[in-house]
Amino acid sequence: MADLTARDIDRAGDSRSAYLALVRRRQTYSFLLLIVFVALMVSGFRIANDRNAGGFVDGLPQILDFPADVVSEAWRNAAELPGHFLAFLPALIETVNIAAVATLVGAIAAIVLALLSTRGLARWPRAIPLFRRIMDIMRAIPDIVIALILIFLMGVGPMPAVIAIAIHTAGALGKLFSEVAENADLKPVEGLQSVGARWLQQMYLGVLPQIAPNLLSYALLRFEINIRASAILGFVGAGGIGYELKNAITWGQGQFAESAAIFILLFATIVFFDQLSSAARHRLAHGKGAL
Amino acid sequence: MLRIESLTKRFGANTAVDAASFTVDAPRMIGIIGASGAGKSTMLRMISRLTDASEGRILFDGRDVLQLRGRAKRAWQSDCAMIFQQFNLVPRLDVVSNVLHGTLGQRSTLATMFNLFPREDIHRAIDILERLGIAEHAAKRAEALSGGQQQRVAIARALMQEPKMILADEPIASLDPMNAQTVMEALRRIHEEDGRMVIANLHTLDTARRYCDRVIGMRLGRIVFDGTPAQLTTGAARDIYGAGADFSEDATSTEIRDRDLYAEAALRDAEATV
Amino acid sequence: MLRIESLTKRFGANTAVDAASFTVDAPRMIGIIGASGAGKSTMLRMISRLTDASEGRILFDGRDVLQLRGRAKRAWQSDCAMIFQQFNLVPRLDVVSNVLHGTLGQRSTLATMFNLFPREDIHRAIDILERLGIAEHAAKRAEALSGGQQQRVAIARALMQEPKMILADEPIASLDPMNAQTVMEALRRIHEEDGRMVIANLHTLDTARRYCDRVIGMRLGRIVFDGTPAQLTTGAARDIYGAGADFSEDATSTEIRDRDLYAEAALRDAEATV
Amino acid sequence: APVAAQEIEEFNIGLLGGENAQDRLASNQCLADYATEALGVPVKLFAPADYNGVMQGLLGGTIDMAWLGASSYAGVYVQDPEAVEPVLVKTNLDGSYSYHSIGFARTDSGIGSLQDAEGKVFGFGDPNSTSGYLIPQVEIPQEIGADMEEFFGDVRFTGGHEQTIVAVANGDIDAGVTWADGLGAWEDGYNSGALRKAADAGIVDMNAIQEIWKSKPIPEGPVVLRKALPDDVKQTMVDLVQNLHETDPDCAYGVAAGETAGFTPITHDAYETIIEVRKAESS
Amino acid sequence: MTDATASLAATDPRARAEAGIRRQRRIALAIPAAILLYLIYIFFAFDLPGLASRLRVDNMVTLVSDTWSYKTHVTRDNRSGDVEVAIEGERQGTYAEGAAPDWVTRDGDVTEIRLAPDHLAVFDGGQVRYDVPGYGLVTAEHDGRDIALDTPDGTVPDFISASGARVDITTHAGRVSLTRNRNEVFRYFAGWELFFFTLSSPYHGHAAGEILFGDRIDPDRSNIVGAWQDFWGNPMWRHADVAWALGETILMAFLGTMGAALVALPLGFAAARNFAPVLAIRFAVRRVFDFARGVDALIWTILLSRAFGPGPLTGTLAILLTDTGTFGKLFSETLENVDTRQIEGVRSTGAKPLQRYRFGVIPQITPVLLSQVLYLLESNTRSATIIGAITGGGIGLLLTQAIITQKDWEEVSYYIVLIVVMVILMDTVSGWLRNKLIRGD
Ligand SMILES: Nc1ncnc2c1ncn2[C@@H]1O[C@H](COP(=O)(O)OP(=O)(O)OP(=O)(O)O)[C@@H](O)[C@H]1O
Ligand SMILES: Nc1ncnc2c1ncn2[C@@H]1O[C@H](COP(=O)(O)OP(=O)(O)OP(=O)(O)O)[C@@H](O)[C@H]1O
Ligand SMILES: [Mg+2]
Ligand SMILES: [Mg+2]
Ligand SMILES: O=P([O-])([O-])[O-]
Repeated sequence: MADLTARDIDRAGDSRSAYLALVRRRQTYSFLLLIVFVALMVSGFRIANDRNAGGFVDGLPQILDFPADVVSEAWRNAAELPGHFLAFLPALIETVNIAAVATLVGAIAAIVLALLSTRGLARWPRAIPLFRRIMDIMRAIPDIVIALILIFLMGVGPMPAVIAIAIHTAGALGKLFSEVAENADLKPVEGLQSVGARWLQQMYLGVLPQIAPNLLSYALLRFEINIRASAILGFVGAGGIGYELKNAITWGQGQFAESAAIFILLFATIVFFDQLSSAARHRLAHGKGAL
Repeated sequence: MLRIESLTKRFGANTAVDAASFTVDAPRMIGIIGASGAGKSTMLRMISRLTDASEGRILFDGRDVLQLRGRAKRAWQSDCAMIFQQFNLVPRLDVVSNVLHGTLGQRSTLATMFNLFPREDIHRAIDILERLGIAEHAAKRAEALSGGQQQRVAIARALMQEPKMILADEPIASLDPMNAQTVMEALRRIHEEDGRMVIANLHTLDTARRYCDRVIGMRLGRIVFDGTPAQLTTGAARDIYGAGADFSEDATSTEIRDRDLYAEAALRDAEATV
Repeated sequence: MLRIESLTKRFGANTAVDAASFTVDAPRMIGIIGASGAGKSTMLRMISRLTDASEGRILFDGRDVLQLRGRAKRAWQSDCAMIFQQFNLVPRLDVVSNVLHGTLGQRSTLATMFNLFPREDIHRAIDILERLGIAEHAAKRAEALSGGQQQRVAIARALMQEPKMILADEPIASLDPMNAQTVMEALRRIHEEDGRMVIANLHTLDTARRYCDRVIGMRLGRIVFDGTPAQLTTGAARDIYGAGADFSEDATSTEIRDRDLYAEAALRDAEATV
Repeated sequence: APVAAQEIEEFNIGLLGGENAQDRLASNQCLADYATEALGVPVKLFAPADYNGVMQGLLGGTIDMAWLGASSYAGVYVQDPEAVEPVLVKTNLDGSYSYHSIGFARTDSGIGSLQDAEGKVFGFGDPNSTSGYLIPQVEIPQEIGADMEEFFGDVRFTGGHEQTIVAVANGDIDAGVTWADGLGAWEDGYNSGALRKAADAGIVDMNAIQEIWKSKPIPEGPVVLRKALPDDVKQTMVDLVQNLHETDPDCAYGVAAGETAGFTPITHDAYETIIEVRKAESS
Repeated sequence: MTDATASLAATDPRARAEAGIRRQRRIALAIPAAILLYLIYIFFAFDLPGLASRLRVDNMVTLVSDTWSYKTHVTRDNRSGDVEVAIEGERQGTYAEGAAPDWVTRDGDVTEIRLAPDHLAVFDGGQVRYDVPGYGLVTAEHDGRDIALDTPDGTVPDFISASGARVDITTHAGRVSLTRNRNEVFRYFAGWELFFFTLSSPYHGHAAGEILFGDRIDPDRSNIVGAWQDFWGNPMWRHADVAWALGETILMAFLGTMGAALVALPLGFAAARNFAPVLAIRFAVRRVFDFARGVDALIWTILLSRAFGPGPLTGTLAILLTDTGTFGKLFSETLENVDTRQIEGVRSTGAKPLQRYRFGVIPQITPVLLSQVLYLLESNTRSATIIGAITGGGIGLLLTQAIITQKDWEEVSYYIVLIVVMVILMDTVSGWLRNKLIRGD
């Protein structure tokens, strides 16, 4: 009995020191990680600050100068704003259309790519890595790169932006869709397979209905992102509201009313679709989301 | 009509079905029994070409089913309907649509995408549902039905295929005894009335005895028993299940009559304890 | 030491606890039983000040616990440890860290923010874990443990608080019988060895009978029984649960011994059928 | 010798668009090196994507020196007259300091004059460009006797001189404007200017495009310094740039983007007209 | 049961089923039909028929061939009569006086340029001769203010573009051009010449093995140091600048994302229903998030450029502002979904509110937050490319400017490769970190 207790104490001592060592090690790691992170942040900030034309501290007091210029001019010409809204509406519609088509086409491509690269569903299981790599690359190339090259190839217009955004969308959504499809229930697919259904029928009838609410939710989120992307691409030459914004803001004083009108339109659009897609996604996630 | 010749399936080092052979000359209702992992499911899945075989031949009316590819393979799948333990319906679609899926093998992809099923198919689907006693649920989503009802929808889908053969992989394993009985009776009736061959994997001896004309017993991938229900003695069952002398057949039972007895006994006992 | 006076809790129109009163003079192990919704959890949560009471008083050593605010309230919470049905541990943190949370009430916020606990606390935590037989899991994440082990970690966290009283809200309801027994025995041992008061909500009569010194029965928010386990007859239980004559106490049982009996009976019966 | 180390901590030079950001930085690096030496503080070069980037820098006081176009100077002046002052201007080989806005179209487009371009797509460069927007925006309507928006099918900004040339050459737009010194031969793209650079780089075949319009002389844009800079810093930089042509012709070639006779002093008065024009365009 | 009810019962399910299928069919047709209609509208709104005619195949050919090839210019300055050979016509690619590649032979005023085994172009004073196989000798020469062109058949074939002032002869082997100022011949080669060393570097033309293990090439420097210096400082490809630009892009993404996460964390609590009971505060904070997100990094960049001028800090702050909005929204949603049991467990020990957050909330939200932060970090690497293009910094500026000026497509493809590698790398690193930090201890 005495022997047993001694061994017990021994074991207790062991687990105590082992745990303390573990804690020490963990604290050291966390501490090091923290140091590294803080060092990265501080030194990174200093580099950015040094390489910038104006410093952070000097710039901070001036941060409102430009917005103030814009707002005051827009305020003085407030009467013109409704006219500007109307004038820029077609460009805004073009921007939204670019985003919508790109999302639509990209999402359809993403569904196909996702199904082709999901284990258990793939038409050609051996080609799964191939389709995955394709999606990776589609995701990795920034849309601005594709857009600029396409502008070179087919001239200025909405199509380069559509294609660029659609390619990126297909890659980004494809990955998400494939994660969703991975969790799909395979029983209906097997059931359909057993009646002699083709692959397309199996997917369309057995998989899509299951995953559609999730896909729709992701696609809506993407649409919202794509509206921004579409505006930005306009800024570098792909038309739409971004082009108008660039010209107005570049001219500076004298066109700040136009700039303000475009800001407001763009902001309102982004917030509108943001709220719309949040609401729709919320509905999809919490039942009632029958397609 | 069906002839299986040394059919083998290996998963890596593991041989799930090991040189199984048997012949069926006329449409019969055949039960396959065996312990879990004996290879029953694998056997059926090879016949319906859901899984590829490693070796052997499956001859149906003289043609080797294992050689079929593409369209011919799908035609075979449509000739040989499969019923699953978990029903494998499309839960979000309504019952009629699920039954109509039985015709997918014969319809063009595009037509099915847009739900263009001929009117006579729809009528036939309803007739089948009627026959199985679930026509009033036709418009409901499959997921809204009870297990027994869902399995009957699956049987309806199978019948919709106008199959030469129905394969059922433990069709009643996830059903309560009440529903199990309905489903087995439906299968038996189809066999008797339509004269279709039915091969069913079964978990329980008594079900096999009661509904089948012939019983095949599998153990560790091999066929170790092949005979009439009458030949299936408790001794034979012990061999199939690889069990010792303590083997109680009722451990596999799901039949209502037996279950009631069992429940009553438990109740009696419980009351005794109070 | 503990005196509850017409304690009441209303959730809107619903009265969860209705003028409950009782007195405990010495550290006892007390079981509270009652049907689901009887108000057991609400009672404990009011004592530990996790939920505010609507009316009434809770006197501990003469001081009204319900009047405590801020620091004093937290000191009380640290004096009166709570154990939950779902353990309520932080699953991603390791076992010792979870146990150390028991000291949070006494430690300065700043020190704990950086996870800096004194070495003697760590030693004590491991001692407690040892006492509960789970010291070897000290470094694992809480989520990696089985339910019974997690509940023992929760008990360890409670002990770490050096509490005057341990409140346990259905500590074994989500455990299997084996684990349930370990946990209940741990609580009993703590009560006996340390002389701490334990109040436990329990789902099952036999557990209450076996481990408690005193049993309080609640029904629809009222205390309808207060006596020794011996006084808790099947008739009394029927009143507590508001059940009819068909009430079988075993329906609530989770104890291993009884279960074995039950299983044996079933087995006997099964063999009789063969 | 370092003159102003105690008064400024760094000196930032902004570079207007016109070629690859890298090329711009590279051809001005020598100036930055001289400036570092002369001022004794770090000198940095910034090459934002468009005119506006440099203008904002000057307005916000984060950029100390830049060589602007006349219109960009006017733009800065209009927004804040106290921000910058012109100090030097580049002179051409013949001593003049003016250049022209050149309207051009593809030879095979059938557009030989502005009148031919009626209903066609017309392209400007950057809205802040003098030759690429401001001057043609004023002079072309006078010449065609109509509003540009009405006369042309569509009027578009391409973003810069290079983009205009490429867009016309590619047929994206039917005609556009860019700048040239107007000296030398059309086939070479004149002696200097955006056309010359494009032709030299092989981007455009000068046989494939033709001139359809030429503006009146436009004053060359000024080199500006931030007004708030200490006087000795300003003087140092003026001297440095003015003498660059003698001290290091290669560097001067890079900074001035071609052959010049050097930089000469200039004052705000030279740009009054342009400023008036810009103000008129703004309202 | 009467006959009537029996037949009704028999026909009714059929009719109902038919109606059901018809309804589904309508839906199944309506969705694709709506999509199709929209696409048709877009087809005309975006003028797709016109697009086909605007598609420039020649540009595509230029792009593709330029990405993997370079040209060497042989130029005769007609005023001075000097002949120069320069890769890509750039100053840094110019062969030193007297030196020339072996396909250019010079003899006094005659320069022979062999474009292909059977293609020979000759500068003979101001005259240019090009013997085009299968066609014959083309001669062009300045004649006063004009250029005199002489072809075998006296006509001007397709591959020659001629006017009084300029002649261009283009064949698959190369291009010859004459203007008043100069005569030029271009020969095309595969590859990215001078990627490692320019002609001015002593290491140009040496194999890797030679540089690593061979004799000292430049007597002043050891081979490895010298080669590195010349490579890193390569004046044509400017590897150091490009590397910095990449670094700047990643820096903007990193600082912006992490800064935003740090700012958004406390604000996220203020916007979460279960942590900020005051509706007014919650509402206000959420609108701030919406605003920061809605304005978008692009516009923030413009608005900030006045105060901070061009450079990476401006881009960083723009990303930081936008992402504060994004993170704020994500974080507050995460916080609203926390498991309250853990918090209650900590609370029951008498823990103070801050301790409750520290032990009841932080451990459970850390993995979710971390994975959100890492996801955005990766996506911001792409955004930083674009923001750099606007604010004047990073690889985005280099890329957009190289594309806009439409020459140097080999540089464009180089940048694209670098960007793609950078994004994939960030993707991999963030995936690795996610696994490490979330699944690890
Ligand atoms: N897809 C597969 N991959 C690997 N092994 C498999 C696979 N499917 C089945 N097996 C193995 O093959 C053997 C036979 O399995 P099978 O499912 O046919 O048995 P079963 O008789 O249907 O059993 P149960 O009653 O459990 O359904 C088992 O050992 C199983 O583990
Ligand atoms: N937060 C709450 N809000 C509203 N009603 C509540 C709340 N908590 C408990 N109740 C109600 O109070 C009554 C008593 O609940 P309590 O949880 O105390 O019962 P219990 O005896 O613990 O039951 P169980 O065995 O199910 O845990 C129930 O009717 C319950 O619905
Ligand atoms: Mg099976
Ligand atoms: Mg409870
Ligand atoms: O202002 P510009 O130099 O573009 O004419």
